[in-house]
Amino acid sequence: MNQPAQGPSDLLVVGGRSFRSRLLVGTGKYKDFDETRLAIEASGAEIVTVAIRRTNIGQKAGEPNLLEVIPPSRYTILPNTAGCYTADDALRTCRLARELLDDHRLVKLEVLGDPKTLYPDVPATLEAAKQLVKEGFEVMVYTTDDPITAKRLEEMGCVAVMPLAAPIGSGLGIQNKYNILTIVENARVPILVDAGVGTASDAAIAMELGCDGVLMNTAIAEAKHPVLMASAMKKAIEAGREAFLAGRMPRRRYASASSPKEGLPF
Amino acid sequence: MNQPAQGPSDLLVVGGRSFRSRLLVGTGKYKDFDETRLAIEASGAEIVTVAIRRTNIGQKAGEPNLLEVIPPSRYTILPNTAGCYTADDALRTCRLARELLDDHRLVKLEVLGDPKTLYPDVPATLEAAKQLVKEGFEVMVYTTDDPITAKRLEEMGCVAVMPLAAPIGSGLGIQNKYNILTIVENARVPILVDAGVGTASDAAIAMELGCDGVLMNTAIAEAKHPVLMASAMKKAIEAGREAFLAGRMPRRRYASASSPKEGLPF
Amino acid sequence: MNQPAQGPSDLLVVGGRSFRSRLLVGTGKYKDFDETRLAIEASGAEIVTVAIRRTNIGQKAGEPNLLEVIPPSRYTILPNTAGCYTADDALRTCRLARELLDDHRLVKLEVLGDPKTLYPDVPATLEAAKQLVKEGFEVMVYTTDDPITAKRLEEMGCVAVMPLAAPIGSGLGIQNKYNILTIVENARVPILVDAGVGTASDAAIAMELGCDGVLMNTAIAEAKHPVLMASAMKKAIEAGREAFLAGRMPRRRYASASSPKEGLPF
Amino acid sequence: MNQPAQGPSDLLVVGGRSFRSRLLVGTGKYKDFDETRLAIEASGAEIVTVAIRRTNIGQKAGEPNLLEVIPPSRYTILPNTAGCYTADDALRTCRLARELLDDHRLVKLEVLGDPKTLYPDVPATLEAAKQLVKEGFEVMVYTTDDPITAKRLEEMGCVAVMPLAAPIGSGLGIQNKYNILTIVENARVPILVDAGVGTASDAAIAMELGCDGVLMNTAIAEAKHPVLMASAMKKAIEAGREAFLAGRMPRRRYASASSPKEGLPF
Amino acid sequence: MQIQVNGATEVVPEQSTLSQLIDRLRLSGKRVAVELNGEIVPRSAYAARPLKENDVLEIVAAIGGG
Amino acid sequence: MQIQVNGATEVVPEQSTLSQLIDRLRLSGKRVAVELNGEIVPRSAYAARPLKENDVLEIVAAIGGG
Amino acid sequence: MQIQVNGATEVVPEQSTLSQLIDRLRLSGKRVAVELNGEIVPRSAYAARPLKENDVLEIVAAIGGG
Amino acid sequence: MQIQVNGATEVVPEQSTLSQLIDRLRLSGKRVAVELNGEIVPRSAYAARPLKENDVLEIVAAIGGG
Repeated sequence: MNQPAQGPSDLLVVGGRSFRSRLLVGTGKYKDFDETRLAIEASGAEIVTVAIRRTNIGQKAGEPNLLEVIPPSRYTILPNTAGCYTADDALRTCRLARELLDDHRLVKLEVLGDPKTLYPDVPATLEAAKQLVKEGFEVMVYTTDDPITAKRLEEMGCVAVMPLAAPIGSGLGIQNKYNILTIVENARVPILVDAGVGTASDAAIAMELGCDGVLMNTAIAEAKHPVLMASAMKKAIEAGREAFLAGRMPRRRYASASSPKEGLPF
Repeated sequence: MNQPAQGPSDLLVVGGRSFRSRLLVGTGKYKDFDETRLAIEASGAEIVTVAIRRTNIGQKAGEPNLLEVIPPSRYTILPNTAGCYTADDALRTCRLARELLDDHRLVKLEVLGDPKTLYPDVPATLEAAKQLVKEGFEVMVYTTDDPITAKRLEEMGCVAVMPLAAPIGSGLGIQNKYNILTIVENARVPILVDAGVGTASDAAIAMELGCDGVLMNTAIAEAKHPVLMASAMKKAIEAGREAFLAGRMPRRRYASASSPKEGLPF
Repeated sequence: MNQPAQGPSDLLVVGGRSFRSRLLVGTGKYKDFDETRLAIEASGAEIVTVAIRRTNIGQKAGEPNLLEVIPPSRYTILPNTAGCYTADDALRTCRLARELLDDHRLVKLEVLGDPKTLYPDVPATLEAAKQLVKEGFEVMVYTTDDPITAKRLEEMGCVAVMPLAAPIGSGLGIQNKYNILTIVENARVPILVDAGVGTASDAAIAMELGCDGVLMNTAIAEAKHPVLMASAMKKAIEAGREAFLAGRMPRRRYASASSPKEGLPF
Repeated sequence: MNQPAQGPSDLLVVGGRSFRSRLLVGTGKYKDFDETRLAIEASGAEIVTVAIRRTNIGQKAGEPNLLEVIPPSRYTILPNTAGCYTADDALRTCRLARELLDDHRLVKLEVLGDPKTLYPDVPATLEAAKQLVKEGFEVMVYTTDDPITAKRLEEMGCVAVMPLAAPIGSGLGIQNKYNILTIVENARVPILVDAGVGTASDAAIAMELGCDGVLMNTAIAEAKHPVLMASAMKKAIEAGREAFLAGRMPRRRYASASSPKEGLPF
Repeated sequence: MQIQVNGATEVVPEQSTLSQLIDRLRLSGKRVAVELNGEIVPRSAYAARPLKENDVLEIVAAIGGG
Repeated sequence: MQIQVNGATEVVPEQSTLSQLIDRLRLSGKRVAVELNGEIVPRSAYAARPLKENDVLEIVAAIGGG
Repeated sequence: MQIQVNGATEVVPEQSTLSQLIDRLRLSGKRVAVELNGEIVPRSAYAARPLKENDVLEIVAAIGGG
Repeated sequence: MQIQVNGATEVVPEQSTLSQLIDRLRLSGKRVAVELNGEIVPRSAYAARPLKENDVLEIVAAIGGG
């Protein structure tokens, strides 16, 4: 059987970089840094997203720092603009991140529309993306599942487009499979589902639709046992990817016997 | 973090036997014995189901035999009664299988109702199960997703109850999650989804519902690349099991930010 | 346009009788007889199901009686065997109902399997149906959505087969559309969805699948405004029936413009 | 029982106008004007949308005209900008329509993003909406199901916001119920589902979600029997509206008996 | 003498008939059905049907149910 | 002289007016709207509006669409 | 004499045994099970088991199925 | 003199530099980025950068988020 590329040779390429893992994870909502570290290790993620916030002044000298737990030497750090409701705030955040991480250019852009849905503000996202690309950033952009907007962001030069499956932190799973499928069909850059995944099968479904990867945080961090869920997600992403490459059986309205109908001894 | 049992310590126990793999596979519909062997190896399955049919008379001496490809020394062979439309035919098939496999008592009972749906004949299945248990067989029984029938089969002494997710070979996935969930809640023996799984996420969903395992054939054998799909299914079963043990996050109607709302530098 | 039969000429025929309404309703769970009467009038139902219970001894002479509110002169009364867990109890209840309603032979048979799901006990249902048909009853039978059992009940001589959509009183809607569709395709007697409908669209879906009618109680009686919901259900049943007869458009994966692409003034 | 407003008193108010019917229909894809007229009559629609195109030069004098079949004296004509891929084309079309219909200001704005999905171009739609409102048009605007965009269009002064349920002419039904629900919750202007409805139950579901109305064309025009489907849609819209006002029963995971558990005669 | 009616004990005069009991229970003219010691008694037979010590009666009616 | 009507070339007599064109095209009394060189011409102004060489006209009507 | 094997007629010498038939069919050493006139014959009993005119045999094996 | 650091008022000696402030705040060697009056100051420039009355500083770090 000639096998389709997978395993070592099946890489996720974002901007210039190649990755073996197609699971991207966040670092929020964990009990402590220990749980953060163990969960991320169990997830096998190579790209890890972090928020940029005011450092708290007057903290004890010894206090650990997230980037000591998730060292940039080992992980590709993906600073995000979570919490930004204007293009301008998102731009400032990305520039600070770039300085913080020694001219690091890979960022996750999100410009939010409201706090209830945490859906993106599409026009502001388009505006910010345009400026960031101009400033030489490699933009992975959070957006709605609108195929038109997704295509436009690709055309602007974003290195990856990340439509939402459902509201951030909702765990509702992929609400509109047709939209995700259409976005994937039209894309020339990686499409990653960002936000809304709740459990392992949701992640597998995203990959079966042909997505290049999935970014998640809450589904792991808010599981009863985050480290075990991280392992579940690692396997679900690989399972979904392999199923996509393997090419699923056709659906049938009626049954089809697995055993021969002939040769029964009666 | 205290972890729930999983990995080596999380075993599927059927009758007396323990198994590490929760994926059971069939041996039908493959291109050749080579593909059969490679797919089953990739699936990691320990329990493999086979049909019982008239041996063809006057075959060449050298012709290979399924049980050489799937040696009983390595796999737990699960003879099935596929193709039987009466309790009596199913009983005869089980008795022949028992002789064929040197007093092997573990069988997969299916008594079919019609060829269009390949749904079970429930009263005939109950009748056959009763007799087989009486004759000392360890019965893994294919049934509808009716919780009442499932419970009755358990009470009769079946060692595992295997409700269908959708028609055999349909690949439609789990049609009635509530029924499967109710069967699992009520059960004291392993519940395995048998039939109807189409792709990896379907298998993960079955495990997330709390099923103890999944039996499939067509979803692997009819994939474009059966060996790769077998690997996908192995991972999907493990992912779904781990997600079930890890305890998924609660679903939310609205969004919940993964990053702190405070400390923004503007 | 040659129209398919509908409206006055599109009748539901059960046993010998013809009905214009395809909505059958129960009489339980209402606030009072007034609400019962108004809701049933708003529903347009012609067949109304009632339970058989011990009359309470020593009630005041004036106390109204359900059959004065739902007069058999105006409605076809359908006594049911709700609450019966054995074939024998169901038979006794049907015989009492027959005497109570002056040799009335139309009954709704349900033999329950357990109080948690209120799913039928299939073997006991088959046994009771056989005996009732023998005694000259016209049996409308509550069953699971198993196509094999449904067909067997038809073959036994039941005048209507009534698969459940979801558990009685759950309001979850049709869980397994494929099963209902298969039952309808195979049937030569009316198929009515019994139990599980929660709102108007659920009833419409049942009719669009080709069902001949729907029986419901809780969805109307437990709505905030039962009389208005009864009217909604009446319209939903007619809408679903007409949509089924009208033949829905084909589903398309992509868009198809409703306006001409040519002749734009630019 | 105090009833919520419905029937005559439950009106759809768009801009200044009030309407009894909550079903809006298109005029495309019909076999002939006769079928168009009969279907629209059967639908009970009061608002009817039309396209603006070059009149064909040199047509026979007698040739009938759509507006003679759907007289503005009887129907509220809603000219649309179907086929426009730029804000400018949409503006020109609206201005022509205004002149054509004697200073008629109610228009359906759609600025399309691509011909494959016929999804809107969101930024261009926002731009065109802004200009049209400035010019005194009453804008009913076609958009994605993005709650942020929907709210922005309302804030700009559109008189109705019309999110898509699925691609125009696809008949796939409402793909993302959560988005529609969120749009409805946030809205102060009427929300109408525009595009994607395939059959009666889809329309009922839209209304049960709290939408103020539904606009459709293909679901009626491409049914095997358009006039009968139009009647089905009329009833489905009323059924869904009444069910929404009546307040559906709560969903239950398990069963709840409709008949008393006590008083059984055994 | 004592009889059972719908699970409760009733005391009725010797030699009373089923129709007398129905009267006593204010059920005459009501839509009820009667099972006497497991056998259904047709309405027409009430008058002629004597009651005996320890008879077990079930008297049922139609009530609201689904 | 030559003018463009709905994308096609039409030859019309010198000094003709828009209303004369509308007549010639058998569109008088029909519900149409006219855009002349990108400007909408109100129905009331047809008679007074002369046509010039190379005028570009769009004449539109309402047709079936959704 | 004539016997039935898996639905087909076979002619075998008088006095042959089941094990001889198994040899003739090249099934010795193969994993098969035998039903003779509806009764299962244990492998151990093949040698001692004579065949009679019109015996009906079913010889089955495990094959691919799900 | 007074300056603003992450929204709070800090009093620092005259003529102090950004690197002195970073030291005082025990942030030297930590992964932080500094925005001074809306402009980002490269790490390399801290030492050379004097602070003035009413300077507004934002000092940020990477924290857990998704």
